Amino acid sequence: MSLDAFRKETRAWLEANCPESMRKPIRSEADICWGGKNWTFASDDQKVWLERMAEKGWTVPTWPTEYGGGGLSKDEAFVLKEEMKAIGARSPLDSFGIWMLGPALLKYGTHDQKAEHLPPIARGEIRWCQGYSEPGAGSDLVSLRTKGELEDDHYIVNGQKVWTSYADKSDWIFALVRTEADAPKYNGISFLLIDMDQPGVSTKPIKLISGKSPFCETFFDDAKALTKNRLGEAGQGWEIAKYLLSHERAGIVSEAAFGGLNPVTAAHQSGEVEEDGRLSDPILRGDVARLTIDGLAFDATMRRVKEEADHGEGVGARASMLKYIGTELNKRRNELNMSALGYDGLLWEGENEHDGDPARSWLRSRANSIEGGTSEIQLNIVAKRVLDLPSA
Amino acid sequence: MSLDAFRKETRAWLEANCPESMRKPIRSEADICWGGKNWTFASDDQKVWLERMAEKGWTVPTWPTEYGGGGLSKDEAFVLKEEMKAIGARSPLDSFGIWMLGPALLKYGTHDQKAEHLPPIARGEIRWCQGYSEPGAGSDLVSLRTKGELEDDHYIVNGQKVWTSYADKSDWIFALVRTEADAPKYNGISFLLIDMDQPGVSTKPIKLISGKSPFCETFFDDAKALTKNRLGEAGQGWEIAKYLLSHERAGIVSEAAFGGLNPVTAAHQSGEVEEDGRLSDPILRGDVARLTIDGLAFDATMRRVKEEADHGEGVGARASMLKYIGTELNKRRNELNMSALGYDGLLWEGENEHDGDPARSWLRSRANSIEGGTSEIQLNIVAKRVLDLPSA
Amino acid sequence: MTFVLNEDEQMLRDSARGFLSEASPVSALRKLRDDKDPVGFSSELWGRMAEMGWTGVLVDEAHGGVEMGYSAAGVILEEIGRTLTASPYLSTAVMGAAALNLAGTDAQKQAWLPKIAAGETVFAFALDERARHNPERIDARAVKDGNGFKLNGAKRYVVNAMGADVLVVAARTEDDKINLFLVDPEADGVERTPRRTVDSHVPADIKFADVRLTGDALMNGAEDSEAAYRHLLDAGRAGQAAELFGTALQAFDVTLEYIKGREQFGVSIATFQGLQHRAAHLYGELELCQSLVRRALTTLDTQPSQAPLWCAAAKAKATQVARLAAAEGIQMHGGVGMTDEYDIGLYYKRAQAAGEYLGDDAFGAGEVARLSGY
Amino acid sequence: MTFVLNEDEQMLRDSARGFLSEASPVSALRKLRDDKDPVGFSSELWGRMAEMGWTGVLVDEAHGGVEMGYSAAGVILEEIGRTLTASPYLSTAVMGAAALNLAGTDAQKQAWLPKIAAGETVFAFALDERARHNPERIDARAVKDGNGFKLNGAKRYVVNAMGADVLVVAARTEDDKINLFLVDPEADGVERTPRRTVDSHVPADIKFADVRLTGDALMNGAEDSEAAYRHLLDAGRAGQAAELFGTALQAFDVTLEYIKGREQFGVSIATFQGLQHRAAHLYGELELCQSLVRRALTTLDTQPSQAPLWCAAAKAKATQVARLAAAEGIQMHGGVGMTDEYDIGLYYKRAQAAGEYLGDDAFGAGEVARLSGY
Repeated sequence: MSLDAFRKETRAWLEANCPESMRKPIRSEADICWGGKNWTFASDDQKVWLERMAEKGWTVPTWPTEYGGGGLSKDEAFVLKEEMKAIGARSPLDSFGIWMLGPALLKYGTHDQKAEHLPPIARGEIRWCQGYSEPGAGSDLVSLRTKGELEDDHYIVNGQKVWTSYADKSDWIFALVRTEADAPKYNGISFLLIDMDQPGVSTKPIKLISGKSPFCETFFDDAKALTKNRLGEAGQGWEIAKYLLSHERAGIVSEAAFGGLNPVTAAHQSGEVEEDGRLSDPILRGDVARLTIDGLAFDATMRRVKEEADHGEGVGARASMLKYIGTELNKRRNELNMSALGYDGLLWEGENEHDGDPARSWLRSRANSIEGGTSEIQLNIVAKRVLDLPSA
Repeated sequence: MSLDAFRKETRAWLEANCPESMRKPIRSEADICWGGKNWTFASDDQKVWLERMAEKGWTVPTWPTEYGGGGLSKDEAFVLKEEMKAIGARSPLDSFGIWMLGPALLKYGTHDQKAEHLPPIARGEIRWCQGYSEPGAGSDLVSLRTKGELEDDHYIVNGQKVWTSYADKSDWIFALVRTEADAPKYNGISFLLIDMDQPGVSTKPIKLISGKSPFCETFFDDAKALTKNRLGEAGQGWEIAKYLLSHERAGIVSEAAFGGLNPVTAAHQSGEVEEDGRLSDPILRGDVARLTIDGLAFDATMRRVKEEADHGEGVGARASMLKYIGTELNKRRNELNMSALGYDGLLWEGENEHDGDPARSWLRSRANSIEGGTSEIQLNIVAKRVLDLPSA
Repeated sequence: MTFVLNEDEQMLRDSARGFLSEASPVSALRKLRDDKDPVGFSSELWGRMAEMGWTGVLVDEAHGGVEMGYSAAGVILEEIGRTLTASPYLSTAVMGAAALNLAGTDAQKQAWLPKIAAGETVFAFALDERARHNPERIDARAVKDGNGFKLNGAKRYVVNAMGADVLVVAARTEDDKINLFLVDPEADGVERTPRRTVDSHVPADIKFADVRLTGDALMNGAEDSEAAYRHLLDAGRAGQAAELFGTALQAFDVTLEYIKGREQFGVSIATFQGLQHRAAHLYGELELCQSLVRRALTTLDTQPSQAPLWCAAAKAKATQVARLAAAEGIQMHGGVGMTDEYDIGLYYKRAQAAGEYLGDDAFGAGEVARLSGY
Repeated sequence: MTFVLNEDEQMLRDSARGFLSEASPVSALRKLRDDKDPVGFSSELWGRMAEMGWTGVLVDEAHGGVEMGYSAAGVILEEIGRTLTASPYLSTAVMGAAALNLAGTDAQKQAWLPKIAAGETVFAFALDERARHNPERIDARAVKDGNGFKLNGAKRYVVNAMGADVLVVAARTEDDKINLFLVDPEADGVERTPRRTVDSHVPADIKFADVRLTGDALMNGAEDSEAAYRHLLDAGRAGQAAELFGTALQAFDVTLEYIKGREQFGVSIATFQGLQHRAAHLYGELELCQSLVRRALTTLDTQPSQAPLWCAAAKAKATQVARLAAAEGIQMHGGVGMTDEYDIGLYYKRAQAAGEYLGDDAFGAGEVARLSGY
């Protein structure tokens, strides 16, 4: 079918099937559908919208139909995206299963593994979380200590993971586990899919400086993981993890770069502008102007990289450059937001639900340059892989 | 004698002996007296002033009298400085012999070496230059290749030095030479005093991006250096050099920190100010204001360190911190001078003698963070010696 | 001495460091926060500070103080900044005493200085009316009303207001000049709205609606009331800068400790040159900050006419350095630096709030330019 | 396409890079400098640029050009920046053509566009009157005088003036509006004073004293002469930014080459993490710069109404990045970077001069704020 025909058809179908309330902009976290066994839908429309889209496989448009996907080509998927955007249709389903485990399963999974795990992700029946980092390990996945001992058809897993987002709400976790005790560091790690619905797995939320957070600690105490749920070969976990990290990076950047409060709006909110709209503090104005320039530059760079990709030029290690710039820029933007808000920005708790949001966003932004590989690690990658500078 | 009595006496003597013209501010390089065999005095007063001060040993007030010094205490020397400042008396003699070789000779020299070399320095009869760096070695004195072979009572020296200031105008050079071929890197270097008035020594000026410079390349081609002119033990050169580098650092900092054009004066010169004196460009104004703050801070820090030293708190490795801050600050000041001067600052050659001075000063300032140990090296020293961070 | 502490000041610093690390470590601030303390500071600690004689450093002996000067006050504030101690020290012992010394009548001094020295009262300053500090934009008005005044206006970010016995209010009189008034927070027409801020302090917004003041509420002991008002702000900036410097120093020390112990890829991250250079640079910034803070404090003591430039510069630099030190601290801590469990985040929050008070680095830079005539 | 070069542009870049590296390597600039060339650029090279067809990229085919647009002009300027080529390309092929396209009468286009396309003329722009670029502060006046005008004024930093056949002068007419005039540099009352600048170029200061102009000297082909004047400045900024980006890129490449080869204490300095992080950061800055430059150029081609913001941003960023890249280059070279023998210093000098022209980073930031309504 031609793209135009596909577009017409898609437009008609969306028009007919996307509930009105699902065409309204996301107002809060609650409006996002994460799915999972314990998911309670925010509304019937949210439920209906998920079911209809899942039926067409359009929760994961490019996945093969046999695994619950839409089997669309890259171009068709782009058209679908455009048409959804056109009517402001919300994403029917978001999850780490879609963003991260899915791609890994498609690349490294066996047919049986795909058949078992992909469809529930596509239908939003199983919610996944990621278990990489460990206390004291940070970005250094090599020194992981969580270990799995092989016992006939399964591994006995013991250890602790940290920074596992939404672990307390998830059904399964994909985790890096050291299974080959005597193998060299990088080759001793396996990528295991672990059912969290068992006594050996427990979670504990982490409180951040910005307040409540989706992050948890996750504990494995003689937890069971069937060998058939090991993705890839034993010891291939490091390779799979690296493949996934790049996906994660992209996510953080787009989150960091776009939307949200900016210092000029902030100054208008706090009344720190003159009649003619000029920022009252001339020196702050200069700082904001330089931020604007870098913001325009970063925005243009994201578009350029995309355009180049469309022309077959891979992003590669430049993703690290984008991650570094985008996150540092977001921190700077939040700092200047706070300066433009002045005393208003310092408010932490007040009468209104959204009191303290700017401060929380400002504090949360500090994590951007740590999560998904610190800025220092990104700079190392750029130096070595892009600039080809020698290692010490 | 009490300090007050000394002050009275000194004031009277200066009043009686400092020629009028020697009380005028230094207008140019030519007004500075460097001395040496080939020195031609800018004026009779310059000659008289040097002779009278040398006679009292006040060209080097704190050196022992037996070596041509004034034998003054630290406090007396300070009084002399104050009294000279009070009448605007110029320094009668400046030289690397006074600033650098002198201190080294006093610390490491034998009586005979002091007796032979210090008095001519004090009287301005012999001009010295420094020979440390070599092409491709930079701050890395360990990989020096200039070598000296022992032959009965002297060394035969072969090799090349670079960045030897005023070598083309100097009579003697104090140089680091590798004399112990088979000793470990740091221990193979000796500190030799070499008479440049011999066929084996030649010099060639270096042209800098800022134009003419006092720097030269100096070549040793079977040059002779008597063993009695080796300062310290064979192989002790590295230790002596380190001792001297700290002196050099102090010099560069004070040069970098004080005096010279500042962006506000520059803006007035180029007419980039409003009627009320405000800088015309509000954003440049902000950059200048932040420079002013750091300038005040650095100035205060130099005074604080001095005050602490007067209270017996050593400067130590913090000299590296001062060198780093002072030189980076001076570069920033020169950059903002250029911005404030705008097109005027770009002038390189014109009718007037001083055309292009701001640009030359701006370009010259780039060397501040390279000479006397690069900023990177200073940061390494601070990290290790002040912050006690471990080496890789 | 301009920069080096004299013996009394050194003893004061040692005892302050010892006392605060024991009486109000960072956990004390956490407790105030978690208990949602209505006032935001501990009166019990305030009393003990008085027992240590800290509250009288800017009060002359005639009024029961020890009159050690701003330099000594800065020593105490630096230690307060190190431990993130929440207290009315700056607003009462420093700004309160300064306001009375600068603009108080003999009667007002008699009434309040001894109480300040004894730690028996808490002052809070109702100055700013806009979101960012701006000492010229004062619309609050005190109009003659019989022998007294009628006060109207709205003030922002009045530090320690919920625990205050006295509010010092900046308002314009009929001649349009800015004057300071002593106001009872319990008086009719005074409405305080507490604001829990990111640093777990509890400043308040305050509305003054037809508040009746007796004639002696006006602080008219100064020849030039506006000059006194500005000098008070200089004193406040120097004091806040000293506290910020302490906060910056401690954030730096804590971070150095952490990276020295932290390993990655099998090696101590403290060996990475990238981190070493940033730490060394930060050390230099702290040295610059210290010099400006000391200079501002001693200038207040010895050449008050020179204070405006140095106090503005010190506040600007301390704001920038404290925020940088804490931000770098979080980054160098990595993930754990983002958790509430570690203290570094609390330093970052405090640096933001204290940095904003009486003007941040941008405001200070503007002042420095203005005072330098450009 | 907004960012990716089309095939023609790619071919153009490859041929430009090949040609310039052979016909005008950095040594060519050194020769002009050491010969104290009175004009500051090589007419012979200018002729060869015309043969390559570069001079007609902004001239339509009707007037003998190839009309490839600003995007293509930027490709050439980037290579000019890489080799520090001194030429009248920006002032003639870009700004000259732009001025005629925007404000020229048919007769003026007829007269000059073909000459520009053929490389038979050199344009120079007499715009600024103050030390820093300021497009509003124009005091030069052209008053009616019979059928013509009488021009008076003093201009600064007129690039390529000593080799120019035509001066385009910005002056106010009786209605106080800024207009552009075509002036013969040899005319009576025109006094050019050459200024050898730090980048070894030879701009001039020019005095216009009662210079008589015929009526057709006025460029009044535009509906709004001031809009045309401002759009011309946007085009100039984008072009200068493209050249600066090339200068920055080459300074960076040369420096990377150098540190990879340089050893200290027995190890390649390129292995030091301190340098690696700065180099990686600089790479990011260059990527940002490239995106803005490309965006500014293609915006001039496709959405001219959006050009002011993007051109101001591109010029500001290119100025900041080129200066940073060259400064870091000198520092990373160490001592030899300070010697005239190495090229990196020439890049630093050019970055300063080209950065100043038509507004530096501070000016550009101010424009961005103004155009963004704050």
